[in-house]
Amino acid sequence: MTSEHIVPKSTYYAIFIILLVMTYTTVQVAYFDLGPWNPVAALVIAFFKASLVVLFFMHGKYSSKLIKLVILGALFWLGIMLSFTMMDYLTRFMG
Amino acid sequence: MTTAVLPRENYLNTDYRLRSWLLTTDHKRICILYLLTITMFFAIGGAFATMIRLSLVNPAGTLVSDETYNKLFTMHGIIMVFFFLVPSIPATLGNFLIPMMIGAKDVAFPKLNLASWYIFVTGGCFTLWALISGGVDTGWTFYTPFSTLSSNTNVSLAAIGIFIAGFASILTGLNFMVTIHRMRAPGMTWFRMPLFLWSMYATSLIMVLGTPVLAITLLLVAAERVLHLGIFDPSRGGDPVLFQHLFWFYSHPAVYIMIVPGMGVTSELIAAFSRKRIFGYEFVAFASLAIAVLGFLVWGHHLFVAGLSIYSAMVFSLLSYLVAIPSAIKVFNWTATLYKGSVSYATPMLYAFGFIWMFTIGGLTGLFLAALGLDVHVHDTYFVIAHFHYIMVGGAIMGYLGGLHYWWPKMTGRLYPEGWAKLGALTIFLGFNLTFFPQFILGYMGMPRRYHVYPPEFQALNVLSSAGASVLGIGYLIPLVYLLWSLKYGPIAGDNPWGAKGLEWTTTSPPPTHNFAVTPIVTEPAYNYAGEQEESRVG
Amino acid sequence: MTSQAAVAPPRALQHHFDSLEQQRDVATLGMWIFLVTEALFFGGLFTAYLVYRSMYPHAFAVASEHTLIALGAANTAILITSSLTMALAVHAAQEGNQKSIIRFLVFTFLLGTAFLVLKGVEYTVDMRDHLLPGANFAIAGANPGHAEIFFSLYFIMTGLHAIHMIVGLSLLVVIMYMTSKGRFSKEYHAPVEVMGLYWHFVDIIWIFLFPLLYLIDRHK
Amino acid sequence: MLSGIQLFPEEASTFAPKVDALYFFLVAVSAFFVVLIAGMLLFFAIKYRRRSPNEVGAPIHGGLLLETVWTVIPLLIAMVMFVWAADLYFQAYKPPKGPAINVYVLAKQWMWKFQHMDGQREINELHIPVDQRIKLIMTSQDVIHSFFVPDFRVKMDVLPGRYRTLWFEATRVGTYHLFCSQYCGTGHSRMTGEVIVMTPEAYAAWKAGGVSGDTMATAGEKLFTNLACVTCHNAQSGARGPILTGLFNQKVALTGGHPVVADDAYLRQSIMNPGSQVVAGYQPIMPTYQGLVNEEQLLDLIEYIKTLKAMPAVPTVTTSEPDGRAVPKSSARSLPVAPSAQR
Repeated sequence: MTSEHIVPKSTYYAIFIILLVMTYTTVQVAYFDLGPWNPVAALVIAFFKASLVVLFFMHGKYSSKLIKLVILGALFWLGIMLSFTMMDYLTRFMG
Repeated sequence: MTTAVLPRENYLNTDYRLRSWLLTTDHKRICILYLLTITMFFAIGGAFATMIRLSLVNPAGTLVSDETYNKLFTMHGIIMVFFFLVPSIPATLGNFLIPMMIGAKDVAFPKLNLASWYIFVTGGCFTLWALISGGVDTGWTFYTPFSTLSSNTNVSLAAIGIFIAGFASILTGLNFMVTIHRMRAPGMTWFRMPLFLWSMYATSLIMVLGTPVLAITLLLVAAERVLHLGIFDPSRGGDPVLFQHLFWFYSHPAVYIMIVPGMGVTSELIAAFSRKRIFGYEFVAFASLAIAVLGFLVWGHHLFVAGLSIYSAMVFSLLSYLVAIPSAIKVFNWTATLYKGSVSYATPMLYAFGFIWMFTIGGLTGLFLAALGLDVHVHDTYFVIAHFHYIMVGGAIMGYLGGLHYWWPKMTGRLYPEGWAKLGALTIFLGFNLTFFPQFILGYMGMPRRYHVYPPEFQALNVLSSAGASVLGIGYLIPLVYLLWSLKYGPIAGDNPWGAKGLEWTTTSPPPTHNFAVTPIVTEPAYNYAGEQEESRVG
Repeated sequence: MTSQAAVAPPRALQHHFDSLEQQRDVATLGMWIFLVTEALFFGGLFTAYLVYRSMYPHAFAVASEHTLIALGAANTAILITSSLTMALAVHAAQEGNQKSIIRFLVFTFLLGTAFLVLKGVEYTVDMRDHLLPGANFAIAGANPGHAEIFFSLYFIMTGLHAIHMIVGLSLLVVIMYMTSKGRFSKEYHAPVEVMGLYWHFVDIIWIFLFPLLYLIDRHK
Repeated sequence: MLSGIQLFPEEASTFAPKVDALYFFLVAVSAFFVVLIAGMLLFFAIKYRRRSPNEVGAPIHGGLLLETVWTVIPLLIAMVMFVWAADLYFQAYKPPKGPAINVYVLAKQWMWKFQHMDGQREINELHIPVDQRIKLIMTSQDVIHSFFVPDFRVKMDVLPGRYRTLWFEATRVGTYHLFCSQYCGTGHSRMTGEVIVMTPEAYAAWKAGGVSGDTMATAGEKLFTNLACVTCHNAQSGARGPILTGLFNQKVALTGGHPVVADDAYLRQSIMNPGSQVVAGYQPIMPTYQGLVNEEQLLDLIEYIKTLKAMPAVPTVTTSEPDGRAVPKSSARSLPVAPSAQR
């Protein structure tokens, strides 16, 4: 069992600033025409923000291997649901 | 402690007031609460099945109206799947045994465990309310747009009932996972755990990962009916097939929620009644996990004729064949365990044999349905009905009854009459095969499922099936009677009537509230009947 | 557990655990697994969203422009700030600073309430603009059916998120009460931590909802 | 016939013997494994039965070789099944190119409506010639149904808002069951019909006697005129709607979207929900025809647009023929020409 890890307050403030900046960025990016890259940029930023929250605010970075496995499991199963469903829709009108 | 008295204090007699039962956090008492509840649901679901089989004796369907028939099979499906099969082994035997098998005092979240039961009962009440106030006629699958735009029965109410009961399932799974991870007694390593625990872990994984998706899907159906939001509405460009994707993302793995616990029980029974370590322990353990994971990749085989892209169908078919492999591994390992064993023919073992028979037939006919070109013909026919009843009724209920008989002395402290029990097991086995085997033929002949009236050439097989059902019905009554009888008149069982291994047999029967007088320390692997010293060899 | 027999067990320790360490570990793991189920719960909606957005990109883009980006962005900032105050509350709990816990929990509560108020304002405007799917739905420049699907998803996703916020706020009240009763210490503060995990998760959902619902093709 | 119990349906299409061959293979494999496992269980259970109360089993843990054998062999057999079955599926679900008799199928609670190219309309009965490729273009008016003819071993779900194509070639003259196999409500089990496979001569005779009105294309053409589609969809320069000549199966560029192929579903969607896919260069001004044309009339319109290949885009207005011929038994309703017919 892991002993508790106390994250310094400064880390929380730093993460907070980055999150606000990323929010501003994602709104700004949406007003530029990047063609097909618009949704990609939006999702990359969202994913980055979510990772920061998980790793620092939720102490994911300092948690046991088991909890890391749980997080990866969630991503894996979400991935299955999204990709296997889309596999149908993206190939429906082929050939 | 093998004298003919029950232990002075056990979990059953600590307190007799109703309050002490309704507010209990003891996992063993919660097991009993579930046992009573699901037995009631089984009786209701069984009554519907009886009506269905009675109606199908006559091809013109004169016994009930079309509407009534449709409600009968819908409520039969909903009650049996969500309120009997899904909770059956996990919520009863799982609840009772997981803490005992790992040497813990209770599950990780005892209050949550009780809350799960209340949630389950609340969900059940909603569903029963839907049933009493007019019924539901969508089939247990709730396919859109019929469920959202066409049916004028209590669909939302039933969907909400299942939504609520789903949370009981999620929380139970969560509880079990945390318990197995964090509450094991000293020395109880993963590879010393009985295989029942591996199967319960795999089951919990499916409950936790799959059920939320069912919940949101049913919520969307209810939202579409009540709030007129349109997610699946074809007239707005919605795709009804999306519902089927989301529904089967849960409901295919849900089949494994029903059968994997049965496999776990069978592993215990085979080991205990041949007094031998399960052949290829690690393979059987990992097969459970493999089924849990692969089970999530095959839902598309329910959509082969539904409008799935043919390329997608190909991938799903391939993966469906892969999930058959761990199941095959288990069957072969169980069979090989008997080799040079000390095989007893006690009632639970008969159920284990029955399970293997049913599961083998159910599993092999699954190959027919995974076969794309063949599924085109047999999809949505009685072939499918027969197949999943072999798995879910033949398999899961054989496992459930086998487990119930095996651990009955532990749960109640008393033995049941062996002769009657054997007769019951045999009756159920014969009745079941007589009911459902003819349905394979009916299905290949082309009789579609959910048919109230049907062409007369299918009558002979339907009559045969209904005759089998009456045998099966009597078969289910036999254990009900003698198990109740045994509560008062059964001989005192003693701590370990089977001479079985496992921590649950080291404590008294019935066990005390905290299971063990002293927290056990585990020094040997499961099923160490031969009394071997632990060695490093694996596989 | 033999060590526990010697010393009297702490008040917060439940009977079936051997140590507070184990109890805390169990609570955290339980919450993480619960959050996985929550992720899959929303995952079903994200799947539906992805399917329809790939089918009707044009209608989704047009419909998305009708959402109120200023309110959405403001709410994003509010939620992120509330996540910070929640993290600080957990930090205070780890240090055993009761007053700080309460202070940061109150901040979190106020920010959460502000989010819901803004969301309520937004819903009112949406309904005034005939964006609620149903008989009164009206939109220009896109297939109304497809836009209705977008707004069905919009209302269900944000609505369920709002329900999670309400649950979170209620739990905050409970935790504040427990803190005021002096239940937590440097050694035992698992409920605060678990509360934090839940709150951050609700924040993460919004982090994805914001770009998916408000920010499709704003440049047009 | 085994004392009243039939074990297999008739093989009445080119597809049926292929499915049956696969079926027999699977039955044989299954029977082998059932006998193997049940036999071993029985044999071990008897041979190693408990002979004294305290007896225990031998300390056997497992064997890697055996595990490998019973993993790999089932896997190989499964792969054979997979490939064989996938091949069959592609044959059934990918309609072959080449000539075929097209029949439109409209499913609704709880009946099957068939529309032949030459104008024959039938309910719950489908007349087709033997040994000819039949293509069914199917859609549903309400919920999901499924077109299932056991003797042909074909089945396909029929979806609202989508056109799906199923094909088969009957090989035996006779009358065969048609079932709806996807649960569709109260009358689900009564949503049955017959497929009547006829000799070419009988089919020709049936066709000659069975015309109740116009061919589908003609009916569509009339609708096209009556609905005044031609006001916008004409060949004049500056016309408000795109030209429909030669449109079918061509790629169309859309405003703000990827190009799509103008298939049945596209045409249907364009009539019912014109705003959803506006052709590049045109304004989204077309009103919806939802409620003005029913699903059957839609099929007529689509069929008419399909015929606009070599013909002029502006249809010549023909005087409508008197609908005086006797209505044949199987076609319960003839289609009203005026768009006033509502669902």
